[in-house]
Amino acid sequence: MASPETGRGATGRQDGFDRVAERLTRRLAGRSSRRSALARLGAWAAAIPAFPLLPVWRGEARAAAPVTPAPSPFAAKAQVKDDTKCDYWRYCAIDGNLCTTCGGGVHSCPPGTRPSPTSWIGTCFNPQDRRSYLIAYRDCCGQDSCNEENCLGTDGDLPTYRPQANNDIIWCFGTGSLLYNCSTAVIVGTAE
Amino acid sequence: MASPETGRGATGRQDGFDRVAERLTRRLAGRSSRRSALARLGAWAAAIPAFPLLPVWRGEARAAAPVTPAPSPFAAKAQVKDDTKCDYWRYCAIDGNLCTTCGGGVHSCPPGTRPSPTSWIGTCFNPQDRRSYLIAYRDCCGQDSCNEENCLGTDGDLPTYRPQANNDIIWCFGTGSLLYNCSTAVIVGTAE
Amino acid sequence: MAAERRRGMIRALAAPLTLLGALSVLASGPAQAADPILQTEESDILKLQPGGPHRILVEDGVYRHSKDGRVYVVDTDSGKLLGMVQAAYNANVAADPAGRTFYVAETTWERGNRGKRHDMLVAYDPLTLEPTMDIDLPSRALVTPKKADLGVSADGHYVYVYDTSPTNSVHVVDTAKKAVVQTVDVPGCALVYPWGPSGFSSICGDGSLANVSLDASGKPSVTHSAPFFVPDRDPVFEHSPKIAASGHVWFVSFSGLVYDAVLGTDVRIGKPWSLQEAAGLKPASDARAPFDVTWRPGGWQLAAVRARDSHLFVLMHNGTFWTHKEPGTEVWEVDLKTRKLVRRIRLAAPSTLVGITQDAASRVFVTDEAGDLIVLDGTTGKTVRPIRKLGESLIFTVAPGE
Amino acid sequence: MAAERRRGMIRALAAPLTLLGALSVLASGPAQAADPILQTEESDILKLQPGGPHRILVEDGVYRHSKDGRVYVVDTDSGKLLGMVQAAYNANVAADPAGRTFYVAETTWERGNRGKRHDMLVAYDPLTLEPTMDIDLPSRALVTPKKADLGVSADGHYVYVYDTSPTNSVHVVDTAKKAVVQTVDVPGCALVYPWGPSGFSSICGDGSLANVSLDASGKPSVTHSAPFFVPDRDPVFEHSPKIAASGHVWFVSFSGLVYDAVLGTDVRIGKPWSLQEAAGLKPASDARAPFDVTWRPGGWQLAAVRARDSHLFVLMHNGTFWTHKEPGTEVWEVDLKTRKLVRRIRLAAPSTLVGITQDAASRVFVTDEAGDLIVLDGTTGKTVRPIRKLGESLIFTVAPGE
Repeated sequence: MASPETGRGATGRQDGFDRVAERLTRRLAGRSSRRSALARLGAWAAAIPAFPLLPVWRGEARAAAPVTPAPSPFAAKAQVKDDTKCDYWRYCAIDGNLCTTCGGGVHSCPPGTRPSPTSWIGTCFNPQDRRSYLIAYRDCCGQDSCNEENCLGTDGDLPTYRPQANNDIIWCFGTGSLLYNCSTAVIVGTAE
Repeated sequence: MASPETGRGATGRQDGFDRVAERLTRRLAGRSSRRSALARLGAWAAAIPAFPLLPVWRGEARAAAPVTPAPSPFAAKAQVKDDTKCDYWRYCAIDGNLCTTCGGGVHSCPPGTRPSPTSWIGTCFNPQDRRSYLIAYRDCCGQDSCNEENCLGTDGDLPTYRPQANNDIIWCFGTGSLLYNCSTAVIVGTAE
Repeated sequence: MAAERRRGMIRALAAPLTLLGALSVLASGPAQAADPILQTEESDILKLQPGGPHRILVEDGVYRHSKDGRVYVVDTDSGKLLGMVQAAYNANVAADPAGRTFYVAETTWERGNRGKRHDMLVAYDPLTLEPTMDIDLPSRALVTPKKADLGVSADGHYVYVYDTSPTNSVHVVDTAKKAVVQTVDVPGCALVYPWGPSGFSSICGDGSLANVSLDASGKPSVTHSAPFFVPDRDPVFEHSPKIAASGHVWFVSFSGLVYDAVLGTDVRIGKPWSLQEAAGLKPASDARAPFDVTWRPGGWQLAAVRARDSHLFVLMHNGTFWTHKEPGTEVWEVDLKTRKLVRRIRLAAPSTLVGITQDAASRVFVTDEAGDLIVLDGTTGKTVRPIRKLGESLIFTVAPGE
Repeated sequence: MAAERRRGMIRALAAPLTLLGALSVLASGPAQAADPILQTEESDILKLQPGGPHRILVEDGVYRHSKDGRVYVVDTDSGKLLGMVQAAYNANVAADPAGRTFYVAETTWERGNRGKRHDMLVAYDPLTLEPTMDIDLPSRALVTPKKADLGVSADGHYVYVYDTSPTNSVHVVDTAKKAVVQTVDVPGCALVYPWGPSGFSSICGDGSLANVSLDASGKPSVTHSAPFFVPDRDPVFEHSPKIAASGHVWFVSFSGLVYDAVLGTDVRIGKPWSLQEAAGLKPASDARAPFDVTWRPGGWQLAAVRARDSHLFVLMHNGTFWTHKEPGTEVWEVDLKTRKLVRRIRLAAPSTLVGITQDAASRVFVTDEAGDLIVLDGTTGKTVRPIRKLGESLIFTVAPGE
């Protein structure tokens, strides 16, 4: 039996992600009136906020004011101008069709589909303000795969035993049929 | 109102086809014990024999002994050696996946599928013995489209208001689900 | 596009800031005290604004995976996909003439390839793409989709669904009652060409038409025309173009003859004339001389009519008889009144489909093997824009008011 | 292949003459009086003969149209498709270890994209490809298919179906009773790695294993290992290769560490060693230094083990950390006992999949973006045959006795 490393929470970007995810979870537990509904989706699904909980206000953002180097290979090449392309900064951990090419928007579902109340979370670096943000990849569900621009970002993508960071799961729980149409990339907070 | 030509049965290959189809229908009407079942498939479906009714025996064939020129553009280019290719002589009016490439044979369905008891009928010219044969294109049904070798032959293909000669119809009536997997090309008689 | 509230838990932003907008604030200097930067966002669902004449429906049969057929809503001006709805297994789509809704007839089995079969007629709100009706039909014809397998009456009250199982018939759906109110047997005949508020014709195997008229209670009466063509020799295309409002159909035969028909209880059919003659060529041979190579019509949705100037757009290719499904290498624009060729439009790639919009700045649509939709100028024939890889098997288009 | 009588109305020919056989009689001179020429034929359904070690199952997820996923039965010696069965919507396939049947777990909605959901487990006769069991499951995990979402016990008695809705659990199907006999909750853990006749392990989010043992009545008891890896820093691949019979799994981490594990109630996990070191390179960095470019494992079914000589075949590519889904440009063959590289096999095109057969003349399988399945010689690494366009999204292979 190997002696496992147990350094969670010590260093590194992923650990930073974990801390924020835990914070989100606590807030959800404390605030949400939808707990009972989410509880039905299972323990790990409940770890993901169903809608934004962390408005980032100017004051708070300025207080942090970090200017950091790009933390990942994806971030080092990302652009901020065209959200219909795979290298758009928010898509660092996306897997699937961009809703921006399917009749939706970067945080909007195409007509005739529904956003999943649950999602996986990525941590993406914006090369323009040089901050990292928590991005919820909310799938739009109820129609078949739209098959326009298809992207696979794997920054911080973990296996399904860490579902909140996995982009293979059909994130359509609670939307009626779980047919996958496209994915949005919604800013839900900063990752600092 | 145009004065229609009413020359059915007069000349030409299609008229020959029609005569044979009518003969088949009469035989079916006179012989088949499956009439009531077929009647449920509608008047035109009943015009198609559910299984071979016209064994071609050597004596009968030799009696006709025609040596004719290829009657159609397809026939003029057809080959007799490889039944996994679109230009194989029997495929003059086929539309779809060749069962010979899907785990079946030229008159055999792949395992897990079922042959349709009904079919559309083409008249194909065999360039080796220079005879024309009636070919029943029996679809194999119950699995999704196999998508190996896909062919479209349109010799004698008529619109759906002449269903017995139409290759667009899903010929899977009476097979359980009508999901189309592939098409066979079964010799059911001579066209002389 | 306007965001719309659909679910209690999803609130649309009252004035959503775009990311680039927010970033430009950031880039232009120190942010103002009250400005949020990269504001967190909420998920919403887009609702379409009413579309112009160039917003069309495109049926993708997805031949290799036809369970997953779909109908795309496309803005052919911007080239953007606006949304899609399911169109499962040799489905069909038809629009209400006034554009208030569109209908998809589709088929599933409960366990995919087994279990109970469902034949369905679904009505969609064209702005939300949400179903407003979702009913089961007794059955429907399963055939590679052709427009004339599904029709809508001129006033939008009836939807006609062609069926072949067990017998040839047409199910009449009352869209107000959201129910099948009548099934009309059309023995020996096929397809649905609607005329007026309560009539349709079907083509019969002997080259005649059956004309069905529904009375106020939906009860049908049928008349038959005399045969006007010889199906074995020179059949007319199922995708012959029509103007639903007037019941005017131009039946195009495999050889290239045009039969000008005004449908009704007492159908009027003109003497046929040759597309090739309209272009200064000899009329083409029919099945009696199949080897003759000349320009011939062919494809799937092979012809479209622009009502305002009675121009026919028809896909043509060079070939023998029995090449009626071969894609067109040219679109011929023909004046149906003068019966003269207006223009031959050479296509960059062969197309099985030609569609058209009815407006003054009309657009012509063609496709190719890659699943592109190519938008041409309806006046000049020049390419306006290609919409690359819109789908896989683009079968036909439905334009407003066609 | 033998023809088999399936339906009363379809009679197999007792001694079917092939067309070419009949034609050669015709061509060789006047036919004999009793010989039929181009005999009329009857339709039949082929039944497979029992297959050899090179007959495999290939799951095609058809990512663009995943309702229409399917499992192909392929003879990799002839390169022929022998048949296919439906595998709808992120389906999974697993074989009985003795080859008596194979199982497909799949999902449909009654109206395609709406209506009642069905999660199903279907057992197929591997020779007729007809279902021998077709039951509804309470639910199943919907995720791009991974082998470890479905497992079969070593004796074939139990099938384990991983589920995530509403909670993480495993449904235990008794294949004799054709019913779900138990649902085992595995909170915080995922996937199914079977061991023995009645046990399986799942990987937990903290880097430990949950080990589930079923007693004679199907009642579960669970043990937990200590965490042995740090998921945020260097997670192990879900498609880590295993030998079902022995419960032996080689967990491969994103960075390229191998954890040799023998599953059971008291799981034994070896000290990790580096694939890169086995090849004479430095060990690769983990998430703490993501920019380091080196050879790394990646893909989907990215590794396979040949039990008879304990050789690992693993897809490798040159890249940074967080490229764990990038297709491999090479297959590295590594001896798991000596922990030394045996061979680097350069691929003609990058592959997301590597599979292997267990026989003496073993075959290695890779794929490419076109949906080809490429058959390599398991001894030399040379290409034996490409099977062009077998499908579209070849996800994984299932070989006899793996």
